Amino acid sequence: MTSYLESSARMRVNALLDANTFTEFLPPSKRVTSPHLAVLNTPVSFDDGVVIGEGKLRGKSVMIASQEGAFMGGAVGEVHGAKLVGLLKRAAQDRAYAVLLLLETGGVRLHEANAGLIAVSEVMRALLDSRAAGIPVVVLIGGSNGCFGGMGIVARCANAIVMSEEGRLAMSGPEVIETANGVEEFDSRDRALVWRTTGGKHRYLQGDCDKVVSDDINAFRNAAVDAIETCYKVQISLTLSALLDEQQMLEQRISQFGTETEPLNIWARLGVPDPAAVSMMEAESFMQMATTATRPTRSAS
Amino acid sequence: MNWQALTAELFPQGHTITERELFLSGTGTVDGKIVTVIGTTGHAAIGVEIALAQAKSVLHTVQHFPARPIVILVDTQGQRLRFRDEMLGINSYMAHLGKSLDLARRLGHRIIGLVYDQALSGGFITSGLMADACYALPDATIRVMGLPAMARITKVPEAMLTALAETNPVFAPGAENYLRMGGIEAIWEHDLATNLARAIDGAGDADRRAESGLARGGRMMTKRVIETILGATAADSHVCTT
Amino acid sequence: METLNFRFENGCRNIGPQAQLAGVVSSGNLEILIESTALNGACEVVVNTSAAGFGVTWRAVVTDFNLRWQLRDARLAINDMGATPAVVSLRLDQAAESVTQPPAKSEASV
Amino acid sequence: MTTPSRIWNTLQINRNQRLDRVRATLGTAISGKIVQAEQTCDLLHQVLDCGDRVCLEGNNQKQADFLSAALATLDPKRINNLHMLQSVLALPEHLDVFERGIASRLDFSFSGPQAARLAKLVSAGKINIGAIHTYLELFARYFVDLTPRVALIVAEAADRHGNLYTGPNTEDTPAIVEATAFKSGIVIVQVNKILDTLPRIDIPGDWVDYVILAPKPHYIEPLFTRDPAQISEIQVLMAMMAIKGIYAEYEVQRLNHGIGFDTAAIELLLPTYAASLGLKGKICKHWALNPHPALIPAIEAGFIESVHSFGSELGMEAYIRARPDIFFVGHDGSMRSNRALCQAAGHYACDMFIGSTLQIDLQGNSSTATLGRIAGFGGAPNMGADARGRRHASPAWLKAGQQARKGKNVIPRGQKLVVQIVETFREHMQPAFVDKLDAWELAEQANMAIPPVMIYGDDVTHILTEEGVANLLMCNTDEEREQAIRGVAGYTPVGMARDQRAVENLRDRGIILRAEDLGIDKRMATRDLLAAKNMKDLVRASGGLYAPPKQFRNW
Repeated sequence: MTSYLESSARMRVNALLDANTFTEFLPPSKRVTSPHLAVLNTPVSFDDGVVIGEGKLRGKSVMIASQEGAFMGGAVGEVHGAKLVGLLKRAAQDRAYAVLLLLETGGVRLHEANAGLIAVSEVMRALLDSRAAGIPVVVLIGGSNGCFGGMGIVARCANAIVMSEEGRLAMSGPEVIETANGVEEFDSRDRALVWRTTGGKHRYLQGDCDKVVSDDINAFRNAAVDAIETCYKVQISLTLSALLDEQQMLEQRISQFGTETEPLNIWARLGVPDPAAVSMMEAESFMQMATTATRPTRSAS
Repeated sequence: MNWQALTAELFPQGHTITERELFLSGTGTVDGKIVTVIGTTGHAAIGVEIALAQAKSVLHTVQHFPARPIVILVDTQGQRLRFRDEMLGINSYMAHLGKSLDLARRLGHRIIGLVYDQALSGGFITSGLMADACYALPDATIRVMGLPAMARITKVPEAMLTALAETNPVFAPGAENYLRMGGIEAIWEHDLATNLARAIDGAGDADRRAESGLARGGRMMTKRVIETILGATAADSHVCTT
Repeated sequence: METLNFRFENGCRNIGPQAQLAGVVSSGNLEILIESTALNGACEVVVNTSAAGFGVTWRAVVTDFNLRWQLRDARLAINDMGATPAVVSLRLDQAAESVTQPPAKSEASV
Repeated sequence: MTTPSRIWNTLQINRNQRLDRVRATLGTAISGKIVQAEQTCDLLHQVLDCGDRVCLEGNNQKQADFLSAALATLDPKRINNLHMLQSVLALPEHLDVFERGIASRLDFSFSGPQAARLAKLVSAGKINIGAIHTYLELFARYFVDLTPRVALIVAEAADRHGNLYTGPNTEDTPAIVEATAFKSGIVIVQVNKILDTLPRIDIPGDWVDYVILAPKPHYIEPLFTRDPAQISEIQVLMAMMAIKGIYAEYEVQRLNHGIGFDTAAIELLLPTYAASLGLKGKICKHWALNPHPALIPAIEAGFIESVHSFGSELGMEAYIRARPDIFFVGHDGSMRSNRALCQAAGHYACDMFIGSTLQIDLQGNSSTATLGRIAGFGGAPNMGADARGRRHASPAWLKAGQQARKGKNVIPRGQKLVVQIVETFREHMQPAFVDKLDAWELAEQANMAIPPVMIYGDDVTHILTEEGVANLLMCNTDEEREQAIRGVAGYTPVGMARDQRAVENLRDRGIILRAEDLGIDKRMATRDLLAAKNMKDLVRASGGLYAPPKQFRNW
């Protein structure tokens, strides 16, 4: 077992794909680094914090991107964003079997905020282009920095999301909310609360994530394979009916749970027998338990 | 400019736009043709409800009015910074809005964004930035974050950021900077109705912002990086042989 | 940012043709890109560091690295964010190991 | 011959006067010993006299926070010039009493989070520091010349008779109450609960005068929880060298650890690396140590036979309750800690102390003092000092003593192993090895009689860094000792100024040991050696009994 959480972006790619099949685009030796950091006295990274390329997953050609959470929190700058856009376009161009996005990011890189913001929207457009071209996009989230900001939106534009319980998916980080509206609004130091609000298990029970796996790269690999196969069986591109279903699911979420203030209550109302016990469950038993809950089924949105 | 004055100028041929809890919706007439209008006002914080309401209008248009253009009027302080929104999965609501706009585009609806007051970070990504083309009024504020907060988070001295902001479009707030980087198609100085009509006519479904950013000298890397990847051969990339 | 350049002549150990990367750029850490390139038998090290004023320490750390490995026609490019000498030495050794023997299965080529 | 008859019970008389004042003022607001929380300030105004020595309970874990807040709001016109006695200054209120003129004199041991503000108040003349002590030293003085007149203490629960249950965080309470109650002082306690029947009695009710039900449970800091996720591969390497080069070498069975990540790494390597060296049952059997969560895997692996603790650790309650053979627990099942006794245990009954520090000089003196901060010592100096009064032998103690005395014409005796484990640079490239400790300048700034040294060089037996182990016991001269220290000081200026030949010579004699000299392959030093890599692994290892505080979770 190799911990996904503890692995670097580069190790994740190599361990996730079939052995020795990865070919990197714009590798570190090309030194395509951010032109905006030097003036701010900030070190660059030779891959600008994202590893992209192609390789095989169970013998099928896939495109893969992996954000390095340790470099600037995985934040998206101009080059970083352009690499993601380029990869998604390349997937359509080469008719890849699927795109895997290993996201670990705080969102827009503030050092190059305008470029980053535009880049995130370009990534979103390119991702949806890929889907429109019939190429499924699967997002994996299991790094210690989670997937936040605009990239949290991007993740939910993908066909499927696989998370570990250590992974987090949200928009504004708890620290940002605490700073804006006080510790009573969101105590960012209460990490148990942070995780049950943004972590993999909550997102799964809520219907925003398709599978929770243990913190093991191989578990992510298997889940990614399954997720891609499911996409091909159901629907890859956006459809009106799927989005109408999603509209309904999201409306229902607000009407059912909009007045709740504690995720545990939501879990209870979803039919989880012992919500307090959920946090300690291992991924497999959690997934088994969750089959008894009345979790909203995700449309192919 | 308040939304009433704005829409009066944008739609001299009339509109049915109303405001409900900072959410704007209705239709307007452009060159004799009906367009769907959605948007926000009062520097609305985009929470789950407002994101969903906008998506609903978009999907309604797609469902019932094929090819009817959609105009997004942007005035937002960004996503709502509340525990409840995060617990409910606000990113899913934002994504839903983004996907709805994307579907509309693919089904032949032209989508125009207009930042008439302010556009901040998360509130902008799935509105104006998901349009075919986004425009701004000259006084519009567009930014991810103000410089003082940026200085705190990046630990770069504020004075340094302020000095760099004079010449560097990459992080400093301002519609002009977004124009240079390709995020804004143009700034509408006057004659909004004509500009809007022209924008709808000229809109296309390809994302051309990387090209604009390069042509205008604001984002020099994006297009080149994308093109290198698209053209990447074994010479540019690196085949792992081990 | 401060840039430091070091060059050591007359190395004796050849390295593999594949460029390799060790480490990541994060607080107290660094990345090292190691590449084979014709340098007349020398080993070159270029350091870009956010922690200015430690040239003497870098020289000592890199000199010891060269004594340990004696790499030939090798260029190491370093992006540093205030890593301690212990971390720098560890990453240097990892980088050198990755090009002087078959890399373990999870190591990456770049 | 008429000698004026001396009154021999002034303290008792004075105590009764104070109790009378309270009765007169508070009247029916007191029921038995129980005082309403709203009356706390009135109570303190009546109980206290100006100039009293007041012991305010609080240490690096539990805090009499309600009472200290109340004390800080007293009227300085009525109550002033108090002489505060405190194990730890941790809360802002602890210094507010000086800023507001309620107190003026201070004897203490440790000031952690308030160290910078304390330094400012001292230089502003608002605080007159008597002395900075070690815990045991301060407790000792409570029974000699610093006996409290009033003690403001904290417990988990009381009953109507004033009996107290401290829960697992008994800590300093017995020492403070004993000194106060038996010298006619007054003991006031804040409790979280008032119960009809206590789980057990830690302090008898007749030692306690007033009980206050605090509006909020007292604060406890989870100070000894180290998230294994933050342990670096360098720390793993150092832990390997510690285990192989020191623990195995001396067969250290009885010991105390510091609280840093360096020692947490050692704890987490016991069931893996140490076990692979066949050391189970040979080392680390008996501990004077708080219940570190990082100990769980070693306990579960059967490495550890007993642990006595200074205090408890949040989240470990259920685990401790389920392992009564290992920990000291009451008949109720919950742990009983005792700082004074555990400090004595650590000093006299342990063969080794190993801990981290901030600065080490060329004599091996180590200090955590930094400029602009008066931080104090806590318990480390008692742990990290040879017990000169020790008379019982053990293999580790004897071996250290033999090494220290080899070739000298002195009577045989043993010595405690005192190990400083540090990376040569701390974060932000601060060197751990220096020519002169900051403590000297701090002493000058704060007018101290002596520089605040945590562990004196002549007590330090080993220094361990990522570069290797220096065995100072075997150095014959001061010059050798200095080179041994330089020889593990890495790329710090102190390390780079080494005499390379002397260092290699020390290496030949086994005084300096590098990883390779110990047969340790540095490439093995990865986080994979840790028996738990994150907090959840610790929970798993405990069979779900350990419940980490919420700030340590990522699930």
